[in-house]
Amino acid sequence: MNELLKVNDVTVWRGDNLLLDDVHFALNAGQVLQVRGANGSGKTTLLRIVCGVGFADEGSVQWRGESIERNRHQLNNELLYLGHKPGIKGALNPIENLRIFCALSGLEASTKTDDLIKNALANLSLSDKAELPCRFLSAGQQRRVALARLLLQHAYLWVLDEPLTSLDKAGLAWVENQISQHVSNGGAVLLTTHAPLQVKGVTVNTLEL
Amino acid sequence: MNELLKVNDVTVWRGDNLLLDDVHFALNAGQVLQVRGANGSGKTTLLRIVCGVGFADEGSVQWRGESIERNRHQLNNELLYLGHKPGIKGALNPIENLRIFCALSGLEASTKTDDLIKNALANLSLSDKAELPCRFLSAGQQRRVALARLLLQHAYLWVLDEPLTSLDKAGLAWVENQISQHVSNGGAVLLTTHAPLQVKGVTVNTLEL
Amino acid sequence: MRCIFQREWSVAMRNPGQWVNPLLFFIVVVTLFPLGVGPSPQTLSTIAPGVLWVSALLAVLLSLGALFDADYSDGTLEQLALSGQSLPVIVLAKVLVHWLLSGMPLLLMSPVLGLLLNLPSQAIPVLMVSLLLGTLSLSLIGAIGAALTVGLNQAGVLLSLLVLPLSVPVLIFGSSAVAAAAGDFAASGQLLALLALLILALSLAPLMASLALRNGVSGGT
Amino acid sequence: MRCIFQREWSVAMRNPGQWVNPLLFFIVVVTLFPLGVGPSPQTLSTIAPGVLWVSALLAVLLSLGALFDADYSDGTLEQLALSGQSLPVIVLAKVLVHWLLSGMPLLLMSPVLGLLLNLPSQAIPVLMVSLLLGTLSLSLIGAIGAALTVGLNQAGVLLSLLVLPLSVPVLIFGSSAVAAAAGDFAASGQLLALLALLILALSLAPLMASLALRNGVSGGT
Amino acid sequence: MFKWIHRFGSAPFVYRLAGALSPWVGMACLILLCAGIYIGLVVAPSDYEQGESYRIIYVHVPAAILSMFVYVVMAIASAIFLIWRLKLADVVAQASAPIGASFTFLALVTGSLWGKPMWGTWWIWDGRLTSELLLLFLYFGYMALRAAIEQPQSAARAAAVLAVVGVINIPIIHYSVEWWSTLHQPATISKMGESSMHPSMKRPLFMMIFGFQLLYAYVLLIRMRTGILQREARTSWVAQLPEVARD
Ligand code: HEM
Ligand SMILES: Nc1ncnc2c1ncn2[C@@H]1O[C@H](COP(=O)(O)OP(=O)(O)OP(=O)(O)O)[C@@H](O)[C@H]1O
Ligand SMILES: Nc1ncnc2c1ncn2[C@@H]1O[C@H](COP(=O)(O)OP(=O)(O)OP(=O)(O)O)[C@@H](O)[C@H]1O
Ligand SMILES: [Mg+2]
Ligand SMILES: [Mg+2]
Repeated sequence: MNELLKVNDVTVWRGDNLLLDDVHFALNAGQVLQVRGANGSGKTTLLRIVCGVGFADEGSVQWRGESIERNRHQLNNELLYLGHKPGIKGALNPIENLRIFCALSGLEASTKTDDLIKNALANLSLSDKAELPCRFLSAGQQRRVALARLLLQHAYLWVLDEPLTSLDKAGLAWVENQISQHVSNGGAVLLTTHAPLQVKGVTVNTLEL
Repeated sequence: MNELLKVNDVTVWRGDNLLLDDVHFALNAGQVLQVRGANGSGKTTLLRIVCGVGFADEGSVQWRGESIERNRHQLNNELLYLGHKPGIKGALNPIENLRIFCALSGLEASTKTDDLIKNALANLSLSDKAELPCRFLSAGQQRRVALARLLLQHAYLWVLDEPLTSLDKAGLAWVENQISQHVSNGGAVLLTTHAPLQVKGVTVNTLEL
Repeated sequence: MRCIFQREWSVAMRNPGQWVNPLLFFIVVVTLFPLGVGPSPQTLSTIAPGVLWVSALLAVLLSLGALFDADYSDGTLEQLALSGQSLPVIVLAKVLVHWLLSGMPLLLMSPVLGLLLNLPSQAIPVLMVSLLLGTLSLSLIGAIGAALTVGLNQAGVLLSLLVLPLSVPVLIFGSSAVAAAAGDFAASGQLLALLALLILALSLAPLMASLALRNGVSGGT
Repeated sequence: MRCIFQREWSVAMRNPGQWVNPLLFFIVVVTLFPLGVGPSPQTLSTIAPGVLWVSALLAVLLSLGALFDADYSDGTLEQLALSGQSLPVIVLAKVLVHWLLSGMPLLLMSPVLGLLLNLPSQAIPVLMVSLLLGTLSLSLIGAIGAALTVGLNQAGVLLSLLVLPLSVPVLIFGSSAVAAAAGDFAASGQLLALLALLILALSLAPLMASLALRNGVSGGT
Repeated sequence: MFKWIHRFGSAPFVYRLAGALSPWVGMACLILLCAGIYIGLVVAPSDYEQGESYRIIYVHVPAAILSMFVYVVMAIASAIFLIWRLKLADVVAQASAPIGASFTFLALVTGSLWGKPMWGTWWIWDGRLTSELLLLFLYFGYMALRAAIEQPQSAARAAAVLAVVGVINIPIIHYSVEWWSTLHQPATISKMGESSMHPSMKRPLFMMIFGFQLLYAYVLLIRMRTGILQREARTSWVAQLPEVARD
């Protein structure tokens, strides 16, 4: 069986409200799951719990059949999380920022890695900004630098929280294309977005909150 | 003549690149102008210059026929600017945040103002979060709090930089509706957005960067 | 003005850390000194005016770093600069709230710390008056520094560099007023000088700070 | 490890303020003291060890406030916590870089400042050795505090509060080593104690700090 | 009047003017300094109290005077820049800061070198010394602030505000510090306020002071030229300059 991620009866209270009520789903290799819901319905909360950077009041999350608390190291190695905050250093340029992500995911610093990074940036039409500190980039350009990780880190599970924020049309198409390739290579994607999403050749499952 | 805003030959250099090259346009009462362009094409830069919180290398901006440098006070009183950063204090709740904006735009603190604020929040389906510190709100809810200003401040010119970020469908429709009302009341709107925008009963002019 | 003041007050009350911390910092630094210098009561009472004043200065100035930073990073500062209200008035309101929450508690705590450092008791009233006048001036001076460094990373320490030379006169008059009182001399000259500095700061600082803020907002992206 | 170290190094080099500023802060505070205490060379040389050590402590600890803050607010910390790398190692690399850029320049500057405060020249080598051992320990201790307060506003001053009590032993051994040397006594006992504290801090701090960080990240929204 | 300011403030004009003036100023400076040093170190008699060590005065005093002079120039230029938005005034202020800081540093170093034989210590917390040290901090603060802000226009205005605030403070620092140290320790170093000096010692001193002033003018002119080029790099007149077109 190819079941990668399993979320069992996750329940979260916020104040006096039941935000997430017995949420459960499974995500297998080759699947895309879009979590949908109005503003404030708990999408971000759920995604953070899945990644292990948020607390649930009840319920559990399993990765490859094991609870993520005991299996954190393996999950971390196979996960790519892109949240509301992109994790990009304003003082560093795109290449330096991506070098860090490469290093964190175990890629040696080398000219080969640098070439990969440059290709990824070219792919996102950021070649001419590759040496500019990221704080000078526009909102959409910063988001693109963060998205370049999709090309560099080899993770099975992508958890993307509104990855399309501030992207223009070309950026949107790029993300859809990446998702479709990732899934056809056997990866899994868990995402939220308020924009209409069209991933070629894949049915996007949805989970309504 | 109803010409409110006039932008003359604004030129901005960034590094060695000519980011904005002789941009010029006029905006009259009752018009919507959408600035369009790919990521990094200079939309935010232009909008900030129009509001007087950015430097242009050359060119000038006029409000009601006078340069905004000499006419800053009047422009400030008639302008509502909503940028990438929403200007919402995480430590205060939505009511307190909006009270500040009301005060800044010259509305007396009173129970009448408070009623206006509560109505605005109800209009944005935030009634039950009215007393919750904003840092607990979701991304879209925070954006909604900022957008409530559209109902409270009486400004002729709205300058909105990607106001639809993180909003769900209902939020999007709300913004479109507000814009259409504002324009039919004789206001003017200058905005950017990468999402498709449909404003009822108004032709949206566009400026390509 | 009243409304801006209320706004600042309510934001500050949500952050009790803002007023507890400078006070605790003051207490901790004053207690560190005897530990660093050694406990001889003789030495302590000689250096007491200086130590109290230097610690008060550091406590006020360091807590000032955050005066505009939060407003800058969440976009409030842009909105303040674009509002119809006068920016110097807004700055003044912020400074007064800051002082009420950081300078005032120091003032109230200072007699206890003075006694801890063997300061003669006749110097206590002068200590308090000098701190009253001095910390207000320091808050105003600090506001200029905070406005100049708004939105820069590592603003905290750059701020100290900009502001400390400006605050030297306050320190000198303040500590020498206390030292004079401790030695049973009249301190009125120094206190008058502090008052003059305060008036100068009150008239210039809000203007300079608001110039710097307007500029800082435009520099951001 | 090497790679994390390089990353930190390159971030830091982009921000020269990060290493120049603690040094300037140290210099400025040391300058303020004579202004507060009065210029008598006699008094100054008595309190010189204490003043130098207290200022060094403040300079190191205050510049530590930003150790994780930038990483927290731009989301890097989440990514570090989610990476396959060991968090204590990452913390250690960050602390070492911080020390190289803030502790080390202090160390190199300290002889000049010692002379400014009339410290007898035979105490200078001890001053430097004690600062070497001590500022390293302080950086490690400060990292725990910075990790505990990550993501809180006004963390700077709260941090000092958490960290200052922990750093008191370092201050006491450090300043008394210098005082002993200035009085022509042997200072080896105190220096050994500093070494012991350093070893303790090296073995515990990275672990504690990384625990605190993991917790701080999950608390965010 | 306004036209005149405009013409005088136009970048190409000033660039060329500075280029034309700088060799002459440089020559005059070189001659004066050489003569001053020669007369001061060789011709002037040695002091009967201090022996030869007094000769450091020929570097120390001019450097100390210039350190304050340059700050005042910088502050006036900054005020002009803030009020009339004259970009050239900012060029002057920016170009002056490192020069002023160097003079201040030089005054401090020569002063403390002199202090060792005179007072038996490198440093003493005297009023004048302290205010000179604080002046150095003001210069550092100005340069650090300028370096910390990336947007050139924004950096220029922030630094100008600081320079103006700083100059109000200079007399305050000066008098408070003087008053403070004499309160505690009257007349520690009455030698500082030299009243009468033999003309044979005074003449080279004035030559050196004037020479230092010319040195400042010379370095300022050169730095202004680079400053103007950096700011105007994109304009057509710069592109047409022979010295730029070559590479
Ligand atoms: C680090 C140590 C010193 C510093 C920072 C310093 C600073 C200054 C400054 C700022 C001035 C200019 C005063 C003015 O024009 O208003 C000055 C002038 C002078 N200094 Fe020093 N000084 C130092 C040490 C000394 C020493 C050791 C001597 C000799 C005993 C000395 C002798 C003089 C003399 C003769 C003048 C000219 C006074 C005049 O204006 O007539 N200085 N110094
Ligand atoms: N202490 C609290 N008391 C009450 N409600 C809370 C509290 N903390 C958080 N909440 C609510 O929990 C929800 C968190 O939502 P979350 O950020 O997961 O939403 P989301 O689905 O990602 O929304 P968006 O589409 O806007 O990003 C919000 O509705 C928020 O108001
Ligand atoms: N110092 C610099 N050197 C070179 N380019 C710069 C510099 N500073 C800013 N830029 C460029 O200026 C542009 C600023 O764009 P701006 O933020 O106005 O874009 P935008 O149209 O709002 O984009 P988005 O749709 O992503 O929000 C970016 O392309 C950025 O890379
Ligand atoms: Mg969300
Ligand atoms: Mg933009």
